[in-house]
Amino acid sequence: MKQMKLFLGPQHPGMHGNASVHLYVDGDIIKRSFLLPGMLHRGFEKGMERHSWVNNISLIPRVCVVEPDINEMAFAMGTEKLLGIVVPERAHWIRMIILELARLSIHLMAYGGLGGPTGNYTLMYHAHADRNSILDIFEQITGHRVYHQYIVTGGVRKDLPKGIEKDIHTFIDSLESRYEEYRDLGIENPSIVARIKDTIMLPESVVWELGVTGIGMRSAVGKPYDIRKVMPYARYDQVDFEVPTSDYSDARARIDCKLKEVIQSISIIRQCIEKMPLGPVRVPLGRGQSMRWTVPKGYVYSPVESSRGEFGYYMVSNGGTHPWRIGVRGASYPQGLLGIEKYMPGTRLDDAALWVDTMGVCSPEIDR
Amino acid sequence: MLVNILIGFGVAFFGFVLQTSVAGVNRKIVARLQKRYGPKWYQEFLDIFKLLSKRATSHGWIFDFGVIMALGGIIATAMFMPITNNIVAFAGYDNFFIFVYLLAVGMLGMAMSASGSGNPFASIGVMRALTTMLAYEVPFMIVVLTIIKLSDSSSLSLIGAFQQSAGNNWFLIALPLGGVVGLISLMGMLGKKPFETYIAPAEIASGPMVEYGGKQLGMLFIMHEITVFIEVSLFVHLFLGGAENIFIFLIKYFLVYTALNLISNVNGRFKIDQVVKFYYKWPLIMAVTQAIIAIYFGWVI
Amino acid sequence: MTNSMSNVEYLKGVIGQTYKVLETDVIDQYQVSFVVKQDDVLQVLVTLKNAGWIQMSYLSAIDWPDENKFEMVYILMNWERPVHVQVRTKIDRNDPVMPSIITIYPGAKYYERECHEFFGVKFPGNPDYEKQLILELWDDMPPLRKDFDPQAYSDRKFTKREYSEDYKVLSEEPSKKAKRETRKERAESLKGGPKS
Amino acid sequence: MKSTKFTPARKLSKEEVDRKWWEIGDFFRRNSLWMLMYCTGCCAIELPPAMTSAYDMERLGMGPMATPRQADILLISGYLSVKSLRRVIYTYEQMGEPKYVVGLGSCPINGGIYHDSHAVINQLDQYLPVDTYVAGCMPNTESVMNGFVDLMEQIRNKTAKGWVKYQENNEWYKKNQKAALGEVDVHDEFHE
Repeated sequence: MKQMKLFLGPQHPGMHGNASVHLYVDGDIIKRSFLLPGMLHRGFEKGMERHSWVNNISLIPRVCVVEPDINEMAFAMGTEKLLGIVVPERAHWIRMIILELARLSIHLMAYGGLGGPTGNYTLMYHAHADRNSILDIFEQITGHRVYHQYIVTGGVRKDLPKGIEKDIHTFIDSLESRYEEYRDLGIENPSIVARIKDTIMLPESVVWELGVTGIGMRSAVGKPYDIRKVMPYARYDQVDFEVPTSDYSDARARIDCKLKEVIQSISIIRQCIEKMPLGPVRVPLGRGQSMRWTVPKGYVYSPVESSRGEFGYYMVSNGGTHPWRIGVRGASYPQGLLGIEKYMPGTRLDDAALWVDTMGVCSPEIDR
Repeated sequence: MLVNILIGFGVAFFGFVLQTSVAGVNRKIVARLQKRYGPKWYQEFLDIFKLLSKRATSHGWIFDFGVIMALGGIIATAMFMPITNNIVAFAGYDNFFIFVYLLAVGMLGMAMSASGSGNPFASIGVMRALTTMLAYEVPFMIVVLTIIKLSDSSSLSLIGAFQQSAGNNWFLIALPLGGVVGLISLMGMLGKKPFETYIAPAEIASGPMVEYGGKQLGMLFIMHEITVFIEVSLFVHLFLGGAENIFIFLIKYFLVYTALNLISNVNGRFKIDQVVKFYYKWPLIMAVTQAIIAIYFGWVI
Repeated sequence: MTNSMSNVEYLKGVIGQTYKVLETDVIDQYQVSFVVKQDDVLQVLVTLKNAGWIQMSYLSAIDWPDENKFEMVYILMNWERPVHVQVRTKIDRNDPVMPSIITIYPGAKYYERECHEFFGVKFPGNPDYEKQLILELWDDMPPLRKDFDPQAYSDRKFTKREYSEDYKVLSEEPSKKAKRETRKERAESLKGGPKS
Repeated sequence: MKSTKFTPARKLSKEEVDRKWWEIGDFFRRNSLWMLMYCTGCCAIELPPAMTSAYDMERLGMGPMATPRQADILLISGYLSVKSLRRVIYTYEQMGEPKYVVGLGSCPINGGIYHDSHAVINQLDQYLPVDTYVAGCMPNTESVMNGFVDLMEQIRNKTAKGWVKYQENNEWYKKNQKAALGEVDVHDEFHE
């Protein structure tokens, strides 16, 4: 049979972000496929070498567009490891609030993104409406809606504004009250269940072969392999939370885990606000001009748990004012490139956009 | 005869204006469902006239001719559509089967034109559209044939008048199973979710319309509006007892379209095989059951 | 996770006994780095994979032009014994060849492709490491090498916006200028790190 | 001659008739701007809030469209890598006229934070005619919306003539594109 070549992207409403999936289809079945990344490449790793450690703080959030805070956290943790700084107690808790709010925001966006490939735009509108409230809270805390540059080496940039706890509580209460509604609109909706149940499987063997992490791995393996649990950073060891897992990884189980994580994040934020001590939020990094701030020699890999999996910065310093090399491990790198090449063939054309969406492929962190 | 043709064009124009306004109002209603404010109610008119004011790209004469054929076919179909019992352009020719056959001309024109664009997404979309058509026509036809058998006529205005004379015992109530089948089939005809498979922007980039822009797309939009008018009016006449006067028609029309639109907007989209399986399962069983009950046992509420 | 330090000891035992480790660095309780010889890398990776480090998190290279070496980095992860392992080795910079590890970790395929694209390291064993992945129609040396200057490349290729003179810096007095120069020199001198 | 109600209207020349039609067309065009869903860069993340309930750009008659043929606005949302630029030019040339280009963020203006990158172009209007820029990294949703309102105002004032410029100076644009990209056309075989 003659195979027809189709492009899913870069300009395609089903594709989130600027990447292209090339599909060779025979009838409706995909026979061969691969991702064409690089449309978002802007030479980040080179750019970071050209900026000083301090200047990089403004550069790193731009690595991953949808979830900038994990970049800041990974970078801050890496430099703190190299410098041997102990971060003040309150800064840890503020960082956790920020990270979990960011996780809520990206999960809402990804869940609303489910509305695109399956066609339920009402879900998308509702999720984005709630996400916008998170952006408003971020704007109050940090002064920016998207790129916050708030988590910096040695703590956070400044203390939380007065009365923000009330806003956060209002928001998470309203989100929690509508949790069931979200489920009904999305993964309990019969017309969507027909699309996502028992398709787009991710078995355990594939997980270990590709190196998929995050929700994809947890929903296949059934064990709480979450960096927040197994190698806790900040103060994740002092809050109670569960890591939702499953051992049947179809698209629905993955989205289900995502929604359950929303509930866990809400609970983490509540505990953080409750347990947060008072005190300083940032240690000063030496005297003098920040451009002359140097970092001792060393190699460090600093991983954090992003919404899509293990996100890490590999940082090498030669003792100078500029990083010698910074490598970014994008969380969706394995499933985005090798996964699409190996495991998308065999699914149907209808499911291609859904595959990319539910596996959580995020092109900016693949291209960098 | 000339007067009839003029009235016919008037009906088609009325259908276009009516459906475009209703669609605009519906966009506002749906926006409220989605926590938004929504566009102006005449936004659809702006969109269509904007498209007509743009420059067009042609992909060969089949592409252009198909669009004109589709629009012409649909206008010709709309000319036969009765609006109330009395406003009928060609009295006595408003037979149900005329609509079935003439609608196909429009659809074929669009299919031809879309295939003429040479875009693979368009061919996939056309293929899906025809498959969907094949799926919903069967149960719908069974129910309509039952109605024709019961009312001893295949003229839309007569079917409407039959229901009115039976004390407003609409077929939606008289044949409950058939009414449900009719609604589900109407959703398929209108391309509402979950049967929106052949548009599917996220999968095949709006399917048959992928290569259209400018004037051709404007004409397709007009065609789409008139098609929707024909299909919803068909439903109003067949299942909701037609209309004695134009206000009743407007109210029924608006309610049917809005209800379907609201249902559509909280649903996802099926895959094409799921669409076919769906129609050949419950609607078909329900339609056949209804036909047997109504015709052989004569059990009509 | 109470015995996290013992995980590190276990790891040291696994590697240190069988292979000659040039340098071991325990960064914290969740991270260890080993520097091994180039010939040992594949064996070390196989051993680690058998010991449970089944996930390859990252693969890349670091350019050390002063020593004329590339340093390859492999970062592995074991979720049962949560320790990230960095395995590093230095290879020749003039003819960088590193055997592919896709038979051990299939997920490394695209990392190697990217590494070839950005550093020019060759990976025999990987079927299409030489294909372009991220860049398109690239016409210069691999961009992450230290001697590649993106500023010069950008100036050469892309037109820059020219601004009118109204936006000039106003503080052009000689004293401030001299101060700026010295500051700049100092910053430049620190950029390369302490000279050994 | 004294003008009365019955004086026949002065016969308009062809240009004047065209201009009248064009003005009517402009009214429709500025009230129904369809933008292409092509997220070229990170500023696209501020488009969902603009599209959804927070700011609801459908009030202005704007909406996302699936294919370039149907769209009126090409949004350059953020930085453009050379690889993207090839596809953007390809997309732009597919769009039906009149068409408008809006550049979001600092990067299309002067390179922004990526001014020294080896992969990101610095000045978009060398390669495509841009009608409106929205500055900021990233621009707030308010400014994004304001940019669209500006574009509508430009259409009303007949200053949004980017597509005419592209036709008239096509050789100049093509020369710039060639200088930056090497090869402008997209080949699928680049990566196979």
